Amino acid sequence: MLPVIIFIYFALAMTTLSILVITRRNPIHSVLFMLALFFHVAALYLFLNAEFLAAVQVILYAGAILVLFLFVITMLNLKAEIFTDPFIGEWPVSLAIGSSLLLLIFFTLRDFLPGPVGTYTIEMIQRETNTKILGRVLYTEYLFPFEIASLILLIAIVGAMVLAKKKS
Amino acid sequence: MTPRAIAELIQSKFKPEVAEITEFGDQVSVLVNKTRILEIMSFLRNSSELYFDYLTDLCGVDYQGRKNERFEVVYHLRSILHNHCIRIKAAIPEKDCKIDSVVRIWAGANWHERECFDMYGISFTGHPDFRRILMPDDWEGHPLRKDYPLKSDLGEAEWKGFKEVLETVERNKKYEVR
Amino acid sequence: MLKKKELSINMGPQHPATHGVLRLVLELDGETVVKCTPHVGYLHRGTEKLGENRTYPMALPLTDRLDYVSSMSNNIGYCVAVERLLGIEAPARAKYIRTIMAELTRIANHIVWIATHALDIGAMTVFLYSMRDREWILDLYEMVCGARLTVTYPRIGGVRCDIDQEFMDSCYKFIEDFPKRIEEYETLIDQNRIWLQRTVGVGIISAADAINWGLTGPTLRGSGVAYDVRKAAPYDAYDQIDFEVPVGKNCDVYDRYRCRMDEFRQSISIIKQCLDKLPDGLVLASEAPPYDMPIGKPRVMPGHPMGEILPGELVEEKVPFDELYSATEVPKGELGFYFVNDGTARPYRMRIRAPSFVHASVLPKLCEGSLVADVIANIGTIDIVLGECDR
Amino acid sequence: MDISSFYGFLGTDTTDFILRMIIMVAKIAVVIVIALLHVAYSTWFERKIIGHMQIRLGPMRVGYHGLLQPFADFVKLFFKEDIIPSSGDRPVFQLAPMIALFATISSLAVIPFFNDFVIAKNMNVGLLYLFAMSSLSAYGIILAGWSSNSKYAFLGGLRSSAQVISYEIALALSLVGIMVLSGSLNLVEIIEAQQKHWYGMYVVVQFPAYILFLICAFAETNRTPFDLPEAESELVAGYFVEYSGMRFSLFFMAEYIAMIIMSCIAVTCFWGGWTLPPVVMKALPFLAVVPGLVWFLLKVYCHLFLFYWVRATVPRFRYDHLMSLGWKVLIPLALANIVITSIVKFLF
Repeated sequence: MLPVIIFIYFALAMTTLSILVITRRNPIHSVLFMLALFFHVAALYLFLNAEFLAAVQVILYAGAILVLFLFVITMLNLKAEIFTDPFIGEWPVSLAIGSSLLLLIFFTLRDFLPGPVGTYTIEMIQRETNTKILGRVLYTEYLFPFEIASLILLIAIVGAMVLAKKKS
Repeated sequence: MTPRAIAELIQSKFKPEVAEITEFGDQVSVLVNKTRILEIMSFLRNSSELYFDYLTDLCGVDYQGRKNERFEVVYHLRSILHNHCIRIKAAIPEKDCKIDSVVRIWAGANWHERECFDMYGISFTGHPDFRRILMPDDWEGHPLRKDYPLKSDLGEAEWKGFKEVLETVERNKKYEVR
Repeated sequence: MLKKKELSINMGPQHPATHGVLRLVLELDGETVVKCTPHVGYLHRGTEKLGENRTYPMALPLTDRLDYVSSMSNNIGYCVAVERLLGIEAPARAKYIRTIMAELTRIANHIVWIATHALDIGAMTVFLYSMRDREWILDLYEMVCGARLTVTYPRIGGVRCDIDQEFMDSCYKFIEDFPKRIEEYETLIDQNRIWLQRTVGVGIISAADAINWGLTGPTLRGSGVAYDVRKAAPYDAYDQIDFEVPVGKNCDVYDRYRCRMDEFRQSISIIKQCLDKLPDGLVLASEAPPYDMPIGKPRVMPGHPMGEILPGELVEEKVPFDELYSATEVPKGELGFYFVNDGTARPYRMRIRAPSFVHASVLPKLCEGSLVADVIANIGTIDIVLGECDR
Repeated sequence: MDISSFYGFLGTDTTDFILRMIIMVAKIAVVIVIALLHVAYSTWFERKIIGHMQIRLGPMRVGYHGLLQPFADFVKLFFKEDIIPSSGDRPVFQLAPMIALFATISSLAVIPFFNDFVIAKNMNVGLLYLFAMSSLSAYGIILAGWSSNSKYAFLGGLRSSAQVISYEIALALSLVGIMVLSGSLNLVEIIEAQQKHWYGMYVVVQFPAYILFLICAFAETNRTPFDLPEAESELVAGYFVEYSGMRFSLFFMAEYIAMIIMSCIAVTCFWGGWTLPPVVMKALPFLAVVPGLVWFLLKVYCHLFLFYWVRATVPRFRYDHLMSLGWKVLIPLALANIVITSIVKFLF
């Protein structure tokens, strides 16, 4: 029973936090709610026995990416943004589209089937530790997608440097 | 070169401009007309035999009581290369209280001229950043003039800035924690 | 759309690194200083105006308050100027004592400078080491005149009282010990890579620019110009003393630092020579003006009413005013006094050419285009005291 | 904490769960209280050490040789007025020091203080958890800088965020060599792995990584020579310039706990934690009677001493030098260390 209660708490909290992130006028407050959201996501990873992912979630998303967000936002002059209306004029339309999408997801959810149990069962992960398994999977089975992903990141880094250097 | 020789050189070069040459000890001052001061100064700065590359000091003096030329702007020049110096003085009447700025020749004159204006009210035309320097921006009068009162003429009354401060204190009394 | 706007920062008048009440308005683009506007005058006490309303001996204590870090040098500068103006020759012994005092003050001043400069750059220990050594010099002051900060020890025409054997012994011991202390400072910062990174190539001002801006003292000599008033126009006993003027090469903060460190050693050698050569005799000239110097009548041409001008009355003639500009090399640079004398015991005009004032004016040139951290290094390197800057 | 076991017993035995929870809370309370006492005395230790290095005495008035000074400071800070800038962002301003303290204090959960004493014992990603928490402490600083509505605090916050992000990478990379050698991210297992070698300390084989780690640790904790966010001669006090009283002391505590945490990581990963090298134990067997906590604290305090020593010795870096050191020197060196360590491990 307790796990279900905890899961319900996390699910509700994450939904609320997401809504708070997009409705705050002050971007700094949005970032703070986003930070809380990331922690809840990390906790959900722990439920899935993926403590490595949980830690990486906090290090990368909370510790690096969100800090960079904050870094940029603090440099903006927020005086005007704070007083503008948080909703754009067409918000009823957006609401309609959003809720219809939500309905669609809700109906498809009925056909949800748990996948077949693969090689990496919970028992095996506990025995071998999460990190080791993840490393093995990434560098053997999914080596090619992994390398592609790193190449894409490299391109992004080079692009950022080109853009930054252009001025001078 | 001796100061005397420098003074004579200036006199020969700018004959009508030089009003007077005085000497005290081993120092010589040359009193010049203010109209061509920039020309004289650039000559002193640029001619190879004088080469006054160094403006030691620039200040004003108030000779209150003189009929025409109440103020003098005094330039102390030195040549680091030749190790000689000279004092140039430009007389300035009270009615036309301005002179050309020498900041373009010696960058160091910048603050000295501002101070001279602050203390004596002498304007320097062509100065890049002409403001008061030592006194507050809203100060009235020029303190080093001889007719500037040594004591407040307000008597027992307070200076208006001080009064404003007192009023602010009075207003903020209600926030005090008792 | 987003607009780029410089961040303007008010550095001072209350700020730990502005050495008093200097206020710099910095416009920052990130960490880079785009514009730097110094504001001075927060410590303006009207010393020149005060001097014009006091007799020459009475105005002497005012000079203590100019550069309160090296008050003895200001006193000496003032006394030398008034002696030249009034035609008084100080006795040889007094001249030597004044030279010793001036050099002790130079050391004391440079100690304060290295202390604050290093503290600003972040080396805290140098600060406490050097303050320990400054204490010794202040004790020496106390030994000769009883005061430590605002000494008023020199007098027009000499010094107030003679030095005794105890002072001599203590002084000898000081100049013997002090070189080791300089090495102590140098071990902490001289070859430290962070110190070098913070100072080498920072705050560069070329020799021509430095002269053009009117810089003096070690700030000018760091740019490689060997101009020193002690050599160019000797006063006191400097013409009988053998010393060198250290100059820099790269015109940066580090070279000015090296210059001042070398001046420590030169000052020690000067003090040693003076102590060795110290002649006997009086320490105050017989014609020295007394404290209650009579004010006297203004020297005027016959029939000239300059002395007692009535309101609204104007005169045509020129009064024979004496004018004199006298410069001395104080630790911070050239301290000049320009006197206009009308024959009374009060200066008609007393102008103080303060090195700090000139040096503060060069800050925008040094700082613009550099980083915020370099502003701190630059304020330290020009060695200003706001008491002197604002007068 | 091992979540799966947590997950497993919840449904079965509630009393056991409650009992374990109570023990856990007690452990946490003990660790936090002792850690805060260490913080209090590490401030005293710092002031004494720096004082004696700078030929002065340090605190002398409160208690014998100022031993009660930390408590006097605490009382003073506790009763000081809590000033909040009127135009600042009030909730964020109040939250920021708590984030800073929470982030550092929660790192204590995975530090093995002595044999078998860890709050979260089976945490398999102990090191990653530490990195996560130390990167979180940047939030406290940036938010404090921003919410104070002061330009000095703001600049301090900006500098700090850039610094923490840059040095975080080098810090993590410098420990990858340790992970490769020990084959684990669990701090207890890292210590046990060190015991398998005769030298018993990875600092012997990972000396360059140790130096890199120390440099990054100084930068992460904003200590001299990397104390740019709070450079008092430039930014007055940096990000906490507007803070007073208790909120200020929260930042202060966070900084000192961060120093202790960094020392603990260094001791655990490079100096064998609470253990002594087997070769020493073999030569001097009587040392076994000394409890492991003593060795651990001794090693930690040596590192703290190093923090203080450096603070008394060197000047401060400039911002651009700091960045170029981090990105152009430390990160490539750390990467090279990983490559060399992996090759050596693969070959032997």
